[in-house]
Amino acid sequence: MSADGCQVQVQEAAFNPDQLQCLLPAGGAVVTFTGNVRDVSAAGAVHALQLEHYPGMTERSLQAIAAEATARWSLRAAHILHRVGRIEAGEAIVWVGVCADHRGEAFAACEFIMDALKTRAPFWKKEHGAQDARWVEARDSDISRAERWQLTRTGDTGLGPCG
Amino acid sequence: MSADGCQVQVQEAAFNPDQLQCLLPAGGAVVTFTGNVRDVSAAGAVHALQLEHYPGMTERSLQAIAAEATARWSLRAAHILHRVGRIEAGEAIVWVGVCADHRGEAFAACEFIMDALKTRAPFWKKEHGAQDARWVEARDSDISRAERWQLTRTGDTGLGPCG
Amino acid sequence: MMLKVRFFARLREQLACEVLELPCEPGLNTVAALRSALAARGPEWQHALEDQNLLMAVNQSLAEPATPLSAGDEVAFFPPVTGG
Amino acid sequence: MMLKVRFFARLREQLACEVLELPCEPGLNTVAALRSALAARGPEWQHALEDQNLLMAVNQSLAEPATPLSAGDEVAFFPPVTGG
Repeated sequence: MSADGCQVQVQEAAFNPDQLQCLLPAGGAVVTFTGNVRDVSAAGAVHALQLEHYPGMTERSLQAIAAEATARWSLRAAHILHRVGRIEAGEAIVWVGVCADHRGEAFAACEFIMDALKTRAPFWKKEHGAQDARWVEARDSDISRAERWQLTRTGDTGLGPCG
Repeated sequence: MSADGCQVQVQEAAFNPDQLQCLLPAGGAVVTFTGNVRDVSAAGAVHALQLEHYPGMTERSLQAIAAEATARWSLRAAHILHRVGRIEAGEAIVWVGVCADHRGEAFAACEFIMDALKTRAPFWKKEHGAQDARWVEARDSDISRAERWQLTRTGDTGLGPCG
Repeated sequence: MMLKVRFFARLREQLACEVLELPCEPGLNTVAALRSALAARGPEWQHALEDQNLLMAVNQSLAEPATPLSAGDEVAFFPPVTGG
Repeated sequence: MMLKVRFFARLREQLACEVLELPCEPGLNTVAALRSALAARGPEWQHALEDQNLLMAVNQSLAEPATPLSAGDEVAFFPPVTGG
């Protein structure tokens, strides 16, 4: 795939998932993931999230994840968009779009990107409820999901064609 | 989930995948699949597909697949849209959108729906090339993918909450 | 009462037949029995219907050879599906 | 030459510190050595940095305790990530 098949974007502005898929090439199979802020969590009601990140490393990390996906599977494109700053409940926080010739590759790569992002990309959520704010705890299930891909959190592997 | 969380639609008209996700509820995790007509196949150049189907059974079959997905996973919604008739290369032929609280369920259910559709829903593709037209052969890989879910092609199981 | 029999895609073309109406005779009590009766209509029917990959539906649900038939049923034969 | 050390999220709040600049002394030759030196700054530092789940990065790539450090490196310590 061409180098511009991998695109990553980190932004404060809200986005509409409906306006993103058209930016992907129209290959045989397109899989997208959208994560929306839920209005409840294990800790209670959630009015908004504050997303802290590590500027510079964030973009590098997402680029490395997209490149690793294109190295593992035969993809036409892999795009990642992630918001930072304040995000209201109900708004989209992350969008991943993958295009491939075959659906198995598109599904696997999209899920891989999300699992890698959840364990390797330097974002931290703080939940704002009615009264208080609290840091979100990392979930063991995210680590075990990532391990399915034999990802190690220190495993910034060699970059693929987009790296 | 409510009964209207499952929606299936079979239509001749072209559709824009970007206008479909907004019809899903904004749950925590939304996974979509879009299948586009590729301009080449194993048999050569493809200008368009002619999609034959079994009116009546088609809708029942898609409804049963969506209902089975909602019975297997905890979903907020599962929508399936499939075109029939003539579809030009580059156009979308199928769209599946799934909404769940957690991404693992959304990914699994969306992939399950596609694998079930590929082996159980009564659609048949005829490829139109430059000179000729030929029926597309079913692929063994689709059958083995479906078997991962312990689907049998005769397995129209009990309907879930949408059935 | 009758059985309605439908054929799709390549099979429809091979048989040059889209829909048949058959009297529901006593012997036609399973999908397999109907398939055998259809195959006896001539060499083209025999050839087309001996394809082991054909799928069968009764009243618009996928069926097996042993699926029972009753008067008024709609039966369909078709190649493996290729949608999506 | 110096080392730049950054802290994020809960750890940044616990330490009340976002960025430190430290002289790159001879002993600070791995991430683990830097972590030990930081923990010696006081009880709050010791408590916060003994969390076994903390992640570490050197020059914006995830690192391990044995990852070597050189003058000019940017090192970061942070809790497990929770994006997506």
